[in-house]
Amino acid sequence: METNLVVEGLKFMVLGMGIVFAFLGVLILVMNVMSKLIHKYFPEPDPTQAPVVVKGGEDKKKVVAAIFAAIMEDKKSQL
Amino acid sequence: METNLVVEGLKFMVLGMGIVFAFLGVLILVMNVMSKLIHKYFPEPDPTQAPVVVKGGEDKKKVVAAIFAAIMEDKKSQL
Amino acid sequence: METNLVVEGLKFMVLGMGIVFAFLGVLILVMNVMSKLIHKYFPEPDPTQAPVVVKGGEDKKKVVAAIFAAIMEDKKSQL
Amino acid sequence: MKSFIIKLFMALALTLTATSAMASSHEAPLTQQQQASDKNYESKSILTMVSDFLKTTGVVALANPDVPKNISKDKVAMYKFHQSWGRIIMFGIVFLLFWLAIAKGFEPLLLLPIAFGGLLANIPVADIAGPHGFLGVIYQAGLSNELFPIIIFMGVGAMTDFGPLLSNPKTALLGGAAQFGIFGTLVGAVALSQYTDIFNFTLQQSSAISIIGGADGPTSIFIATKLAPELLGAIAVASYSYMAMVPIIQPPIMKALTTDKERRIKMSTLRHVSRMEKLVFPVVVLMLAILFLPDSTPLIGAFMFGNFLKESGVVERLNDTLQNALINITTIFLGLGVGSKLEADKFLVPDTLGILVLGIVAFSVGTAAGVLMAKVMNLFPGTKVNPLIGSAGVSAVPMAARVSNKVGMEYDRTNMLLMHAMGPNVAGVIGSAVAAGVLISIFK
Amino acid sequence: MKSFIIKLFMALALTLTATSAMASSHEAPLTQQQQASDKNYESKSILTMVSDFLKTTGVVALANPDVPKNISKDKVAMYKFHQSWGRIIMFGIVFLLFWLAIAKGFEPLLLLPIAFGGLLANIPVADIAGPHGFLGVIYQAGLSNELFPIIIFMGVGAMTDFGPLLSNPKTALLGGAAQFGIFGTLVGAVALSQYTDIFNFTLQQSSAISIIGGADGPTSIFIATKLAPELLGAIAVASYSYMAMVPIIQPPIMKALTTDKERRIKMSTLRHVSRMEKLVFPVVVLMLAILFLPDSTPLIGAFMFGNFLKESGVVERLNDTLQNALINITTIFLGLGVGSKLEADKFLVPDTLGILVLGIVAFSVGTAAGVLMAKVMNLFPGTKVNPLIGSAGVSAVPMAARVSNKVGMEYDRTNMLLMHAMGPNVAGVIGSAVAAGVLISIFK
Amino acid sequence: MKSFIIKLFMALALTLTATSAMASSHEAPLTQQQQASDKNYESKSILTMVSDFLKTTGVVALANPDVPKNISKDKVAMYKFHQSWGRIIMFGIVFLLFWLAIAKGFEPLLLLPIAFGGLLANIPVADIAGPHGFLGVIYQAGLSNELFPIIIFMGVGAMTDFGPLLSNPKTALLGGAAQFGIFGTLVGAVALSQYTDIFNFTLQQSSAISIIGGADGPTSIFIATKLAPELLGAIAVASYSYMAMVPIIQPPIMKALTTDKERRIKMSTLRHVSRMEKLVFPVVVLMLAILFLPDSTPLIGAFMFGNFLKESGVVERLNDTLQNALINITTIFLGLGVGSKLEADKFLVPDTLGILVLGIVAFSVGTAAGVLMAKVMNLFPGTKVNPLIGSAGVSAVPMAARVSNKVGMEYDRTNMLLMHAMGPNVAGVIGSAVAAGVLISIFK
Ligand code: NA
Ligand code: NA
Ligand code: NA
Repeated sequence: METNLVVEGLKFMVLGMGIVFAFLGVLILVMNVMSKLIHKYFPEPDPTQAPVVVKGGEDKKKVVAAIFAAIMEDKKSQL
Repeated sequence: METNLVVEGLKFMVLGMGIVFAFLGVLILVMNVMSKLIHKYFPEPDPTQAPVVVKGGEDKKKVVAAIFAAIMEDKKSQL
Repeated sequence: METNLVVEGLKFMVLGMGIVFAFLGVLILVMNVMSKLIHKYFPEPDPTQAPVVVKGGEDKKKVVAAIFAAIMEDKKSQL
Repeated sequence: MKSFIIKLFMALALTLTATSAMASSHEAPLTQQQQASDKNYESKSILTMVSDFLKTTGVVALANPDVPKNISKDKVAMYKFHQSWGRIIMFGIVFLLFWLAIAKGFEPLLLLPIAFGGLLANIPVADIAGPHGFLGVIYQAGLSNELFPIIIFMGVGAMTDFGPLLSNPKTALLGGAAQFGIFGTLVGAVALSQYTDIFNFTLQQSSAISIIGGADGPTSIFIATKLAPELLGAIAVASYSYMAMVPIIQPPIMKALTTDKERRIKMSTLRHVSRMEKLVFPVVVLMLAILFLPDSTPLIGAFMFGNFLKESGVVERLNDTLQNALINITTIFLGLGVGSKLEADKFLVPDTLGILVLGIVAFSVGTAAGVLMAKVMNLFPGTKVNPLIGSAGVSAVPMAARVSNKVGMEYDRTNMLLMHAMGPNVAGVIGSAVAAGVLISIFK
Repeated sequence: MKSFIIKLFMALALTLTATSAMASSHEAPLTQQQQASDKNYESKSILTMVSDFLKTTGVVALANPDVPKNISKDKVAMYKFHQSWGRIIMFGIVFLLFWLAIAKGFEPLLLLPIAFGGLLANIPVADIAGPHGFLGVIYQAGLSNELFPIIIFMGVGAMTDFGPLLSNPKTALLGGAAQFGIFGTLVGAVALSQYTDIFNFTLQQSSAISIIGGADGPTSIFIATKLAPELLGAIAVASYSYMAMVPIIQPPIMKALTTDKERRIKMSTLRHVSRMEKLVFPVVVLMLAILFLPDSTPLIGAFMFGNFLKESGVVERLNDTLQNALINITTIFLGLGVGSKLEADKFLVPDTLGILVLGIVAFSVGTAAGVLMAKVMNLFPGTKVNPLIGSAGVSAVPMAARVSNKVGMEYDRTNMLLMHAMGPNVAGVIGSAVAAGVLISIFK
Repeated sequence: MKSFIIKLFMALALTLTATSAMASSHEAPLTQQQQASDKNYESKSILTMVSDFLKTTGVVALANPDVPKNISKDKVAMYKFHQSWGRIIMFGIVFLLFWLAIAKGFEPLLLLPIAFGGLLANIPVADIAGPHGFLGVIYQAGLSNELFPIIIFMGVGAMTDFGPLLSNPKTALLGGAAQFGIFGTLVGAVALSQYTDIFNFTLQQSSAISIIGGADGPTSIFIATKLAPELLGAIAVASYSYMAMVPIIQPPIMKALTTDKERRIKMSTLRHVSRMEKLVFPVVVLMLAILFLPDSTPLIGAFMFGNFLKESGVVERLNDTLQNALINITTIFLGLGVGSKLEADKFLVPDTLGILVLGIVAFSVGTAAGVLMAKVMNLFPGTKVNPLIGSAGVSAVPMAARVSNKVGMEYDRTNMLLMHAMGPNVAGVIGSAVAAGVLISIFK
């Protein structure tokens, strides 16, 4: 008895796409639940500024470095 | 019958130096041909400035990125 | 005849702590001798400034390199 | 200074002469060893040496390759072709890849090392891709055990921002639909094998090929190494080439499947995503993968490890190394190792043509499926999705998202789709890893 | 551009079709291979496939694990527990470690990779910590041969400044006394094994556990790999957790053992240490180790190599790479590799509880011994030592020194003990390596 | 916080006690294992332990080394010498190398790791260079398969600028002539072996030694590993030491072979080299190597890979990693691995003296040949070449070129030869790789 491989492939497709969508579907649900829970139990003190504070230190360093670089650049071209 | 290794070494020398010079000789020829072909078919727009432009481009990008970052920083802290 | 492992452990402790202290004791002696020898035979020109000079050297190198690069850059564009 | 060196030599001479005096008995075996070794060496006249040397040149090896005795008679022609013209054609293909990478900017980070590895692998005589050549050593060290693609996945994870997906979860469906490219092509590959005489891909091979539709380089390499290592070179080259050609392949498909009105749909600004959400997300995805599809966890786990290190915010130096030194080093070796599989006798076979064709089909089907899924989603009530972001579901981060943005702006210059397209884009990576897990699970 | 791609395909098609024409004989074996390969593949109905798939999900594997036939009947319950609840408990422990690392800042550089490795190692079905999983590959590549902890030691050496120790050599004794934590715990572990029925640690295992008292992560991992690899996971987790909890564990002990007057002792400013002293020091320590305890030289040698590269001042680029790219890369892999040993069936055994208890005992005894040693030193004439720096002798660089400083400032805000505590702190690293050498030497 | 820890312990205790209860059957074998393990452990009195310990110290091992039974009687003296004074002499040599690297600035990037590796390799008892020691592990991982020198070559390629050579191609001949140092020394080594009783180098060994004349560290290591791994330590040390001593060795030879007039020859400004030329060049050299000398392609291919990545301009991050993190990491491990071959019984043999002498001869002959070649070139019509740049043909990039510049400026402060000398300098690297290819080809 010979296997029709195309049929097998089609079965793979049904199974595979089913699992992909099931996985992502559950993921969507979970994301929504998670977001709600986190916003309820771990609200950011001031959601818009929190990341700024964390990253701020670093970014400022970068800005300083950038300004410094820009100045150096300027100086170089004046040499 | 014993091998005179010194003679063998001398043979290696003749063969080796011959190949080294042959290789580099061909390389010199090819370099000359290549340069001519490239100058003919791929002339640099302004040969003296091209590399400057390339590097400059990058530096400028960095500066732009820095300024952009600085502005974003500003905006974030205003939010 | 059974081995009392606790007694073995105690022996390890005596041996181990003995070696640790012996090692560090010798190390203390050697450190003192070493410091005296070094201060006698390899005195630092001005002990408080030497490390500054070392680091300074590097920074200076960087500055020199930067200036050199700037000049080269300049030269290139003049070619 | 000179006097120092003289003293040094004299001291060494003294020491070593003393040693030497003691060493009389020690030398006997060395001399024997020498004789043994020199016995293998046969004296030749200088003319013989030159002619012997000429025989080992690449010119001769390419023009008139030696045929080993264990090649059966009917395969001699094929063998000779692969060893001579085959290598030369591969050099041409490699130069083409160089040109694509450098002049056209097609994924140079991987195409350049792959192509250079391919160049080295096709050098006659030197056998650089053989078990003792350095390409072979690299392949054994990190590709045969699938370690390099896993490390790349960690680095890519550290570079990925799941914010856009978290702020609009339902776009994950677009990243799911695009995986249709994978499974559709699997069917295509199997059909080709069954109904033509040219191709005879096994189910495993078909699966490995179809992953090209996932538009995800490391996943393709991972799966190819697992299911069909003999096709690794062609699959990797196809995968990265098509990923690089996203800006050429996708727009016509996207435009063909959408109406002008759809292309102008504006999407609302994405909500702010908290740090905690981003921190929990990678763990949540991994837990789901553990519960539903453990076979996908090597890929998803490595990806989420990198992402989690980044989002934790407390191991900045590891995050930085992951995103730079480590991923760069691994990229160089991954590229060279993959290139070692571009040997003529492995690449210049009919299968490669099949892989290239199936690969582009996979890619196109995935793109189309993503766009169509967006249109399906718009049939349901709720905020509308611009179907142009559906194409980003194939992965190819972040290029596919940029294409969505660019095509969108062709129709409405104020319509910024970039961040909206990043959602399906990163969901596509997860989707491909899930699809890969399904295939691994089937063939285990 | 499009026309280019079309031409490219046509050229490839031509080449490959030509190849294909020549390849008729070449394909026969491929087909055979396919048949062989497909023979193993058995066609199933889609329902069977779905049900088969469901059996390979993590949910099923966790809820109802398969028991291999070679498990003897009386161990089935244990086996099932480890495969189901065991894994779930491990997930919980891993989340706890995440929380400690991220929210509490406990040694995140190693606890995060270790914990994530533990999460991956406990995934059912995927066997990521098995010989073919990537955690297993990483473990084999760098932990089974003890290379990774050695590289970490090089990097830590490059980060260490022996200046404070050189300017006040006698504080090295404090770093010696703290090793009492190691040997005291060794006795404790042996006693526990002899007098209880719960624990049965061998002498080797007891020694490996006791090294936790050395408060030195890489040394613990090195010794555990050598003497008791089966306990590696628990020992590494305990070691890094307690190192991280130094600010909680040490202060009560320090306060309990000192008088108010002692805590206010001021120490004189440290003298300047010349560059030459710092350069010679690592070589001197290594030479002493060679003369008196060669078994400690792998650890001390690697440490001093890093330190010597730094102090030489002439290989700044190597020093920089050691302190950054190399130690970061190794940290990632070391953490994942150690995590691979957190599998439920290895970690959820009574021994782990013993290790955790003994570890904290070791730590506390070491802290106490350091403090008491300082008090003993103060019985002798000469400048007095603030006993609060004694606790820094346990290693845990530089946290233990910071704790000394902080506790000191609680009693006199002007009393800066930090640099004074760095002396015993780095001496503690040497002391632990010496103690490790003694244990290696005994069991060789 | 404290309460948290208590709770944590209690939770763990509960879990583990539960496990423990189920584990009654589980422990029996552990106990057996313990007994088995402890059976090997024999109780000793504390005095015996101390005396046993003293026997394992380095002092005893150096003063009175154990002689294994399989050493034949007439070799016992030699064996003892190597194990005692031999190691001590090696420590002295290692300190000398430290001094050269740090105080004199002689190639510290490689001499320091090599010397430290040598120090570690000569430690008695610990066997760090043995198959289970970390030096042995490093050697096996990257030197026995020749991977590390290849990676170094990639990095050096990425650091090399072929511009000066491209703007004055004929200076490549100078880089060719300098290879005379290699083949001249090969003859010398063979002659020494044939006509003296002290040395008995085989042809392979002679070839490996002669490569020192190529003044190219990774090439020397590559060839030594291939043709005469037993001489690797001495060859690598000689090679890097002499490369470092270029500023001392070359000037007298350069001055002796040139007239004052020649030294003042001014060379015309180099023409601008376009980006395209630099991009095509590495591929062209590799193609020539493929056609004429495929055996040189592992070296030339790796070198040109690095150079091509740099010149492509599109993979800046890979280029940066190649030139920094990757080459630095590899340098550390290459140095340590080479150092592992500096064990007394391998290094303190008469052969080493021969290698050191032949090495400096090779270097000097190469220098002289380069200078003389320039003089020969000046016999022909055309623009004249300053013979001082001939010495740069030995490689030792960029030091040899700097020496040319410095000597030139001694005679005419306005004569900048640096960039002119970079042409032969980089050609020397290619020339050495070609010479290496010839030797590999002969002995294959
Ligand atoms: Na995808
Ligand atoms: Na310690
Ligand atoms: Na050379």
